[in-house]
Amino acid sequence: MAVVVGLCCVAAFFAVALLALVRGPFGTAFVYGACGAIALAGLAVGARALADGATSAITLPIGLALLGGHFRIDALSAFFLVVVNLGGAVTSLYALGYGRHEAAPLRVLPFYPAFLAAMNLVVMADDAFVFLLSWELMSLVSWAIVLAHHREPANLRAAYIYLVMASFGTLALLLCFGLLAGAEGGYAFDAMRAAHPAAFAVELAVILALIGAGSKAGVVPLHVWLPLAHPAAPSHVSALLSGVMTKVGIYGFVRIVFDLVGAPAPWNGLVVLVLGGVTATLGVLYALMQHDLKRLLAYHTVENIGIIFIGLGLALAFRSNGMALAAALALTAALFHVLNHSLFKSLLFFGAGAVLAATGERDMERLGGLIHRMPHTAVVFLIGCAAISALPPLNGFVSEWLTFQAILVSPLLPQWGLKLTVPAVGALLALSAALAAACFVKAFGVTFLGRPRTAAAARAGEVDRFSRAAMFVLAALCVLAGVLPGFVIDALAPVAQQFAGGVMPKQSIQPWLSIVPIGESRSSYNGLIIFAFMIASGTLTAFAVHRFATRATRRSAIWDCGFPLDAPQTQYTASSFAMPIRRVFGSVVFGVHERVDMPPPGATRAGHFAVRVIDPAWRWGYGPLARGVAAAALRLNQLQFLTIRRYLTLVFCALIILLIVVAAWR
Amino acid sequence: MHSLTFDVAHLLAGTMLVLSFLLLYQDRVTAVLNVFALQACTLALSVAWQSVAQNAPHLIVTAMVALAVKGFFIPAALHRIVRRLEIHREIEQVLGGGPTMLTGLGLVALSILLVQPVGEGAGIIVREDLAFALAIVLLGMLMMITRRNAVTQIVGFMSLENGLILAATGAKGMPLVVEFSVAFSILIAFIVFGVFVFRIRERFDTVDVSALDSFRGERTEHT
Amino acid sequence: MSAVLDLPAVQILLLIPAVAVPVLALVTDYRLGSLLNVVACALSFAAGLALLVVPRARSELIIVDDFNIFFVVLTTFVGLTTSVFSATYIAHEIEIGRITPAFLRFYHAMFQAMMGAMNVALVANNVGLMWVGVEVATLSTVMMVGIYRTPEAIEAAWKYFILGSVGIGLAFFGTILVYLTAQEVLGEGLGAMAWDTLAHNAARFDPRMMSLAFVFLLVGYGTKVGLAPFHAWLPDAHAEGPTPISAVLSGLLLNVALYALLRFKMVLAANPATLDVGAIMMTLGLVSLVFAAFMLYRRRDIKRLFAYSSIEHMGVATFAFGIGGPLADFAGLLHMTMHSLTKSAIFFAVGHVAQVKGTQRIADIGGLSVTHPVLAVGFALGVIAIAGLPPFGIFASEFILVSSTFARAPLLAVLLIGGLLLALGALVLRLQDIVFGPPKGPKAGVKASFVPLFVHLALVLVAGLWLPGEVVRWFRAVAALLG
Amino acid sequence: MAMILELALQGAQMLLVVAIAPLVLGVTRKVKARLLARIGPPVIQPYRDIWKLMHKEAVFAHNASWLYRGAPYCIFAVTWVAAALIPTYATGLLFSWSADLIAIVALLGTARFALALAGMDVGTAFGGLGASREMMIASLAEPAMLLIVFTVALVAGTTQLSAIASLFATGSQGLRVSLGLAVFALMFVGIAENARIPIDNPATHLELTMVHEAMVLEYSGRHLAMIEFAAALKLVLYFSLIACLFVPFGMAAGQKTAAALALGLAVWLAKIFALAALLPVGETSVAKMRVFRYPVFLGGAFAAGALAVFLLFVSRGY
Repeated sequence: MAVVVGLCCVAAFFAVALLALVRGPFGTAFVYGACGAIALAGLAVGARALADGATSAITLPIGLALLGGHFRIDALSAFFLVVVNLGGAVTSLYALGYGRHEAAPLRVLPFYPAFLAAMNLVVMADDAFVFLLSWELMSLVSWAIVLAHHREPANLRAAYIYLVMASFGTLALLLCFGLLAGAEGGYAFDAMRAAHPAAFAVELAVILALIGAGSKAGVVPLHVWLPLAHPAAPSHVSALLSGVMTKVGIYGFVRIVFDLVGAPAPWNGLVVLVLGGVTATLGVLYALMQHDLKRLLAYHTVENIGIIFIGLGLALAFRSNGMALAAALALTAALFHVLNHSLFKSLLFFGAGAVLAATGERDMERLGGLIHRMPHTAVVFLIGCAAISALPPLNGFVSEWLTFQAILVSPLLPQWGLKLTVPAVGALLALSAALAAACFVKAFGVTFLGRPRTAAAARAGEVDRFSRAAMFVLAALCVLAGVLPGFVIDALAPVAQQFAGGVMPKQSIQPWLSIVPIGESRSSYNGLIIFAFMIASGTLTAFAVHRFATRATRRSAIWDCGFPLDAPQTQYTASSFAMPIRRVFGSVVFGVHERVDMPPPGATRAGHFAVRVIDPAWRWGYGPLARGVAAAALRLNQLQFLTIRRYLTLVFCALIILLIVVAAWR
Repeated sequence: MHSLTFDVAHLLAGTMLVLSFLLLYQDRVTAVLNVFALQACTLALSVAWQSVAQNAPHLIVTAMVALAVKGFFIPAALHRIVRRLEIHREIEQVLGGGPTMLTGLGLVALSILLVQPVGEGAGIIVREDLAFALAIVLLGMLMMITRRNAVTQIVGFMSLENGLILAATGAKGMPLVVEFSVAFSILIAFIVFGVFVFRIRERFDTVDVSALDSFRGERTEHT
Repeated sequence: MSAVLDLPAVQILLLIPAVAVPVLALVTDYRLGSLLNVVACALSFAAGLALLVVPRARSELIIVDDFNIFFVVLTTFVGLTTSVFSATYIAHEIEIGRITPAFLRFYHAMFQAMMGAMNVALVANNVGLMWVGVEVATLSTVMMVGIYRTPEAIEAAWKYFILGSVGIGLAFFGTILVYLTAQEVLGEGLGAMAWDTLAHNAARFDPRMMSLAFVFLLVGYGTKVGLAPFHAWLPDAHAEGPTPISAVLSGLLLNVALYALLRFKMVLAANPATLDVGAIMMTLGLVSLVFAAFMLYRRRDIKRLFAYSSIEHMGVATFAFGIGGPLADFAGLLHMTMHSLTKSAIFFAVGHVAQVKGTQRIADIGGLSVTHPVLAVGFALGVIAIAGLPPFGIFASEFILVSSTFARAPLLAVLLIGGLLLALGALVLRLQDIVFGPPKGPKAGVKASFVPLFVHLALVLVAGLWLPGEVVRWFRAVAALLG
Repeated sequence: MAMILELALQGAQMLLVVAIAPLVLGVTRKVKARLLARIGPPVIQPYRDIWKLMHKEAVFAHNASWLYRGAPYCIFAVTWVAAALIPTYATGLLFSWSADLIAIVALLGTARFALALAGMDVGTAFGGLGASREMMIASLAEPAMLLIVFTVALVAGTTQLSAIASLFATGSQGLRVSLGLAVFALMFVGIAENARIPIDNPATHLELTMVHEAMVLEYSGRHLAMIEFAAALKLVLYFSLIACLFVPFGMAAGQKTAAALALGLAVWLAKIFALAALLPVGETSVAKMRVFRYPVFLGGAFAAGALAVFLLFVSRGY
């Protein structure tokens, strides 16, 4: 019974959390070791359940008094169990080494297992109460971890915004469930599936789910907490937040919109689609503007969430038009990207954590040349960068390729709005993919290549073996999923069958293990052969060159077109790398304030260049909101300082008004 | 007999209402105290009459308490306070005399409007008394909020409470009336005692309640 | 009094305070006094528990029914834990000489008087008797709010006293109206003031009269509940009085006043022709919620902060009962219970925080998790619970309330979550200021009894995850009564 | 047996593109020189250059990493694979289905990624400058490219190049405005991607303008040879892409008889050299652009692509 084992894993996580409160024997090694083992067990559960496609459910006498706690594992839950626990296991492995750098372990250790447990619970929940309880618990414990380094004011602010936004999302979901459950309170998911809400209720529910789950996943403009909170946490937890928790948000959206609400209208798909496109583009553009490595990665999570939502929106649109096969393709693409992003984003955050541990720096402009000091980290980080930039033959490309294939089916959609919008969204997707490549050329190039910009970067050393092991595992998985994507697609088939009503052709039986979204005559891709081709031609070339030409080499000083400047500061920095794109998109997308202070010729003082990029979500959305609340609070606060007589006047007036109501009531 | 009963009760309750208006109208503390004493005596009379009308002897106790406590004891005590604090000059009102009067009239109209349609089943005494009592209660509260001076505020509260007692005794055969009236007298005694407390403490050498606000926290920091 | 029910449990319940008040007033040694106080509360709690098993019964003045036994148990329980907390708290206050043993005798006597009065109000079957109970409870707390005799304390007490007295007067007028209405149908005598007879015959009462009465009762008891705009006394009374009193004010007195309102609502609910009191209660509840949520932002006194949070939660409960229906009433009752447990726990924590830091100014308190980890954990858990975050009980009640409201009145639900979110924002902000960041203030250890604090938190936690069937049954029965 | 033939044909195409690439480059240079009234180098000059570079010792900076040394081979290999997967003289080759149009574009992206990183490896101002500009141009070109793909895929109903080619070869689609716009857009993108005027000038080291050259500034010897070779390959790739998408006539389809193959080869060479001669005409007739005019240029390509898609909707009445 999969769900029972799953719940046992959750219980074990909580037990570890309690033990972590006991000082002494149950230190860092114990907690992360135990979490890793339990996560592996959970991974096994998910994999089994996904493989044999059986649905198992159980009802416990806990939870909301009126209905008890319902838990269930179906294909979707199983897949997300795999994602969550895979991330959890690898992160625990990484933390075995990285966790030792923690100054105050007790601020992380008890919450880490609870965090994993909550994420598992969300995926297994089968009624609204358990779902929201674990959903909010997930936010709560991660909030506590974000506060682990609570002495920096920035982290306090980040944690505050995080918790408030998370609660906002939870309340939105609460309204959504209220709508689906109805006035009699049918909170069990089965009851919601059975109920047939009115059309407007369905659409309202979809919008509310988009707000609630989207704010957790980081959809623009509800993303503002994400780039603040994810970097603030310890790096291994950042990996969990970015790589796994956002996926739980995706799970919530899929569960509600594809499973619970019934049949959404096509324009719901359109909304999701457009939001996804905007999110992807803005996310990567903001990422390009960052020079804090972890914040760059966090913003990049926003982009990938956008890509996933593009897939989901397409699936929604296709399904509402009864195009089961296309819907299956789009949904598979989205979920595939879920898996991929959890892999390479965790990998990249691990790399950033390794850099942080080795140099104590998060600011790329103070790094450089690490490829010499941290060779292993450099290799895996490079693989991660290539994967997230959607470069063949790695996994990131496969899921984006599938998304493109789904986009190419869109002209068959009957609605003109969708017909005309989807290509535009496709262009946005292509744009964000290209910008992502630019972004990670910058991230890798500035951090690992070139010459060290500070002494800290020059003194850096390779990180411990646990961290490296974890990163190598993820890098290997990235390559594997990119070269043999067919098996992942087949594994996702039951999910597609369940929620899209169709399946893609079976991939593992295709010749040469290539993947075929719809039919081979239409389009196909074979990572394995491409990979083999590259290796072959690369070795062939190398052999030929070394065989028929000279292999003589000479080291010398940098040439640099004749006038080398050996000060490392003359290298291109992150900001200067992003400058052309800032110039091109800056005026449109975000308020860029560049301040150049160039001394006149002959003056000896240094010139200054400062650039400030403002997220419009703050300028137009949250800033005014916060100011409004503050102003209202200030105004109302006058009521604290009245005289007793004035208070009596208030009471008197209220009484008179009520009396007049009674007098008027006939 | 019935008509006579009704007329007397009506007369007394009406007198109390008129006295409430007088209270609103007064602008000298001493005069206010005297008028209030008069109202208390009228209340005592009305209660006594009710005890006769409903032949409920226990109401006499209430009448006695009202006469003793509110007719003599408390006015005397307040007179002493006023003399001690030399605040028998006229008392500043928040609302001018005219507007206060108009508001008062409006309140009376409202209370009649509220009570008139109800209680067809109820005894005629009940209905009249109820209208007057409600009006007196509202006027007392109006007095509390239109005067800045603690003594007059107390007087306002006590006239409000007169209205309550009037209603309670007007309610035919209401249990525990005596207990309630005694409880109220205790309450009022507490209030007067409170004023004494304020007077005793050096900081509160005025009983002008608005002077207390400077002691409340939070004003300076949160601006 | 002959009319007192001949149930030993009830008699003991009412007798204990009557005995304890004079005794405690005479005991000079404060340690003995606080010990006796705890003993008396424990006995009351035992009596309250006994009520659970005795058969439901009524007399002219006393009634034991589904509705009030649970409140009696809750009240006596919180009274017990508070008296335990008060023992350590008061000991510290004596040490720093903030309060003298002479006043302490008075304090303990008043504590018992208040507990007794609240029990009277709860078990009263007579609207007048209940009114007396609430009045006495108010007056005794007034005494205790002023006990520190600082200008602020005196002024808070005075404000509380005046506003409370006006409330008492208006409530009394409402009571008279109720009697007048009932007396036309039921004839003169105690019967016309007894809950059960009122509820049974409500359908025959004059609806206009009932509505008029309810308005006065709403304003009168609403003042005690702390609904805006009748709330003015509440923040200062909480902030300036001793912390145990803040705990019982928030945890118990507000509940008792709301209980009284609910009794009257039951009577009106039985008469469909009356004014729609639900709408009025919803309005007042929402106003209180949103108003308090805004007020939370600019508080700098830690106790005033949580006083406003009490207003907020009373608003939520009032709204729940206003909208009515089985789910909402269930949520409202759950919310009242959870709030009284959580809020008193918070005040236990706040009391110790203020003692170890020597101030109530939030600006002077910081980094508690560094200096006093255990206290910080207790405090943080309490605030998390009161902010409506899982896995605590208030999350459950707000879950039911918001979701069921949205299905019925979407706009109201939006207002509701707006207020809840605002309040959460303010509370989390202050929580972070106090618990996290670089430590401020003294680092000296704390002589605190954490037992009451963590017992309450444990109860709230369990209730958030699992409710005993008996409690659920009771909630449902009462929800049915409320209609 | 057939398998071996298939493999042979595929291998032949791989070798063919490699063999011909420098010649195509030479032709463009020659034609350009003639248009500028110069004699110009012989058309086989690129072969000589590569041969010469191959035999020079490779000089690189002290802090150059393994990435710096590996990148040229990676770039060359990836470009080669991409070029080998585009149908040239015959459709339906053995591995033609292993990557569709999107995948080929992405492969070029991989090469670009490696090149940009290599440019940043030594840590010079020029390298970073080139890399950053290259990535910006790419990010502007990609959306346009996708719309071109979209147009073609809409008409052909597939993104499989050889399928598209064999479909268009039948001419059943007729003449379409959309395809015209698409070829226009594809030419713009090709110019940008191959670092030709007006985007970039392959024949200058003027820091204000150079993009591609700035990245490879530090390279020398065999590494430089690899990179130049890869550039030439890329040019051939785009020529044959245009050829196979928009003038797919004469390709050997279906039954691979020797005659058909010979014909296909001849036709393909003709197309390639025609385009190679056409390119300099365009180059010499316009002036190099300022860097921040690129968005306008590629925006034009994007607009053309979008227009193509929309017109297609109208004409097809999807």
